[in-house]
Amino acid sequence: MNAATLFGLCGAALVGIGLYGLITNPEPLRKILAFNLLGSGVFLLFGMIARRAAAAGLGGDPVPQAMVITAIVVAFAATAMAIALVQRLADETGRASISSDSSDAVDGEGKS
Amino acid sequence: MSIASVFDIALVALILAIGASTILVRTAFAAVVMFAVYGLLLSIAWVRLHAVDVALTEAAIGGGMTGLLLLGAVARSRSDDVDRVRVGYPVRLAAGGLCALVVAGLAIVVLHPPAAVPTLAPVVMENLPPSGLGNPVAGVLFVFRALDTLLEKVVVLLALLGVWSLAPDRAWGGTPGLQVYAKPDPPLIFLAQLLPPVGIVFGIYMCWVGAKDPGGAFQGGTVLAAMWLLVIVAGLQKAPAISRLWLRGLLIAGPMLFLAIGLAGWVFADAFLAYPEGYAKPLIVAVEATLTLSIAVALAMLAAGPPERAQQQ
Amino acid sequence: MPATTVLDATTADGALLVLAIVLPVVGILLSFVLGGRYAERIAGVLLPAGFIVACIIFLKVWQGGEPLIYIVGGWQPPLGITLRADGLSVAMMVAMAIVICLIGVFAHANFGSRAASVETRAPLVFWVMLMAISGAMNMIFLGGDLFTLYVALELLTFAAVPLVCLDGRVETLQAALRYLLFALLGSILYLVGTALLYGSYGTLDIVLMSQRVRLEPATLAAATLMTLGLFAKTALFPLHLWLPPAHAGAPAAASAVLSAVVVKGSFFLIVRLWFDALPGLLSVAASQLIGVLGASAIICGNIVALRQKRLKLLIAYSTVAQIGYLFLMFPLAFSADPSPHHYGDALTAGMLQTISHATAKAAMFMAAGLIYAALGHDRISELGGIARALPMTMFAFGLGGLCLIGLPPTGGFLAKWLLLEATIATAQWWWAIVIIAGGLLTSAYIYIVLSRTMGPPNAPLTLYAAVPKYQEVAALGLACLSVLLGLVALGPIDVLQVGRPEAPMAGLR
Amino acid sequence: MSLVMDIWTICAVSAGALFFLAGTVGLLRFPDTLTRLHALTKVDNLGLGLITLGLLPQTSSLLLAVKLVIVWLLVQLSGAVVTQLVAGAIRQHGADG
Repeated sequence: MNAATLFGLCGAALVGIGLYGLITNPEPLRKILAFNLLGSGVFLLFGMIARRAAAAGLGGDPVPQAMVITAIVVAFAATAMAIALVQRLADETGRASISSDSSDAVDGEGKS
Repeated sequence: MSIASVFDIALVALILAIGASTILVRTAFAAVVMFAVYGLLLSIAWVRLHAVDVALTEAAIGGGMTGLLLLGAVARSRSDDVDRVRVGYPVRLAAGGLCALVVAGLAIVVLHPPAAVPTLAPVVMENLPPSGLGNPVAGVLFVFRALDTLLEKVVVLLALLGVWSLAPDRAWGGTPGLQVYAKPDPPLIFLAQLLPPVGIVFGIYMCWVGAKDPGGAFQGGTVLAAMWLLVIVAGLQKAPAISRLWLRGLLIAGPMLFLAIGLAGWVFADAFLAYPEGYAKPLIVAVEATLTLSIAVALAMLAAGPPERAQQQ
Repeated sequence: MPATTVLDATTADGALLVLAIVLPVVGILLSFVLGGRYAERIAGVLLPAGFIVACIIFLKVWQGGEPLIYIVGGWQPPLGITLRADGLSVAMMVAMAIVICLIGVFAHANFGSRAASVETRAPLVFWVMLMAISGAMNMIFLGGDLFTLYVALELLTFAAVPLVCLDGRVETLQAALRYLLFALLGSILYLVGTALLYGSYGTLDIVLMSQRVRLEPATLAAATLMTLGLFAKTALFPLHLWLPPAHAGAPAAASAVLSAVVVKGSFFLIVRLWFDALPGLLSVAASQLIGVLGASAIICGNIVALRQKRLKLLIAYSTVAQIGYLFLMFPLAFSADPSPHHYGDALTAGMLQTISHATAKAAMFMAAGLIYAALGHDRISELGGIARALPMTMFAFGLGGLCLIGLPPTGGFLAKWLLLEATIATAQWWWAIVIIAGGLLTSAYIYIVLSRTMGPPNAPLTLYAAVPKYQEVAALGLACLSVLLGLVALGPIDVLQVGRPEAPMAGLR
Repeated sequence: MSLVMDIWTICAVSAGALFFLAGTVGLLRFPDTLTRLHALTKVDNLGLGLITLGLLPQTSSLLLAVKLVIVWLLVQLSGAVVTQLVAGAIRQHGADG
């Protein structure tokens, strides 16, 4: 097994771990963390694809690499917005939490 | 098995363990600390994947800036004393099953690459020389897929406006709440005086070198943003009020210049976002330099959060 | 697989496509630096300008019968990005531009900022986000590259979420957070798909991909994840839980744009994915499954809507149901015996339903907003007498309702009629039952609301605020459009087929 | 000559790695935050210093060597400041804070 495949599998596992955290953790902040984990798993999949397509004297295909850079920035912007929302909510209610049925809400994924 | 592959396997194991622990540990604080470590390990993984540009971005933004944001949020939410409600066992089981399914599906795909792996690397290298850039990733970002990069800058601006929109009405136009936490601490002030000159030089270097080596506007901008935040947190400078014209101007300067040069390409080259022959490199460097500033301001303001106090006249 | 790769070239007038995207971006940047006082004026110039550009593009495509293409930066795909306006894009672009412009007119009352001397929060945010939504939608309609579409999708999300919690109440903040989390999950799943597709085909250009696509595990995994993610963003049952609180809690103008426009963006991507990027890949069983989800959305959404006590929530649940209709086009287009005729009909029906729902639903949310503004509440049981106080508003609401039910000659009627025709032609009678049952349920709750508002007031009606005439006109204008849409059958409906590849290759299955 | 340099590199880097190992053990085993800090900083300084010294002969250009030294100095600086800050926080809020 070469390095690209190994990190690809790592990415796949991280996607799973992140998804699990996103579904089961009711605390919004932890959901945001899980989303970041999920995102980094996806980025590693891009990395695997870039690495195994190495050619023309490059260590990897630069197109997916550039896409990852764009996506990392977008994910950061999303995180910033989500955290600001959580904090405003905490300021308003004294405690950050989406209403209790939220976990079921995301779990709808499981039934589809 | 070579030393490199032993290292890779150990690295992957560590990444997975730390990653899982950010989900499983009990307190949000511990999870965030784990996440910062995770970001660092991940950037090593990117180096191992021969994607140094991505490694820099991951370390600067994915690990550093995101970690900073999360840490700030944990510090404010005092969520340690919240007794966590966990979801029920059946839900966790179902979620686990679903996730295992996804992982299995992705693993199958990873293990079965197409017979002929498609790649755009040769095409990129073939078309790179006219732009004068040496870094193929920068070439993709600023030449071949410039539209994505331009839109992504707009995304960042929108996210910033989204964060600002969460301010109470009375605080609109005021200063972000960041310096509320600034406790003038001698060692911190020392650092905030010593580091920024070095950091600013380094940030500019990162942006400059991005044309031919790994680096670029985002990585450089992140370093500049970090320096600015350090100065603000140490209490040496106030965070600016968000209604300041210079702040707004800096925020849009990069995207505006990018768009203007893109539109000029219509007249002077043959298409929107095309560069006239021979002028590609100076134009791209100008765009990158301005973008670095805009990104630095945008990232710092994103981290500083929505305005909390009305502007004092 | 045919190895012929048709290289597109920029067509004459292709530059218009760039204009459609650049105009809103310029507006966003200018509003940032000129400040909130000018944001409305900028939007007031640029949104109508965008509408005119969309109309010109529409006419060019309709008359030329050929898609418009623009190669950005002169770089051919797979290296570069193309913008491509086919029949679907231009129809959607024009429709969404009209809806956004009229919402802009309506929003002047709440977010007008001409008189203010200092920049205030809500107007700046609203107008910038409205322009961003218009730009993101144009990008989604025109984008020819799956990754560019990802960025556009995120642009749309980041513009939509702040609109939900513009008033800063706790409920709306919670709704916005939940919406954001669902949306982020959706876009990250979409991103996994693009990664896998790039890994298999070395391109993300939609046309190139349609020529290279093969039936293999990576493609199936990618398509499944992307579709799931887009389902979450489109709020297809059972991933709809974020929608009602978010759409019902937002200010009226924002509700209108969220319900009418924003959910259509991710839906359009699903259509692009299955009809254009991966043609003929959707198996009959999978398309039936999508149909079942759509049917469940219609039935559940309508039943829950029937039980709502508040008008805005009722309208929001009706959005959940109407989204269900959109997904009925999949089992009808990808039926067991594919014929190009049904394929095109189902697609036309789906697009018509998208557009007529957009106009009708925007009108209804506006009407509900006016009622809320006038009465200070929107409890359905206490709406008695409002029809006499605000006749034009209630007329708009009623017309929108007729369109949702699907009575002739509305656009909703035409859409549902085409769907019914397709069910008969492809011998899938079970969908016909769902369509008719959905129509009956819809008429039940529209009837309840209308009869309540026309009935006598419980107590003497006191209006808290005068409702500006132009707001009522905007709502009524949209409602009339939704009715008149039925007449497009006489002409412009052909435009939808421009640039469509012929029937999907049945051999791929 | 290159053999001597290689041996030097191997020795210095191994020693540095050993210090890191010791520091990590200290971080895990020491009873309270202050002693853990002690273990960490001592080892950071020595471990990283030795590794930098060990790698210096392997650099191909002077610029690269300067970069290595800068990295070391920056880590020293941030390490020292952060340790001060953590220790200060402990003095204010107690070790559990």
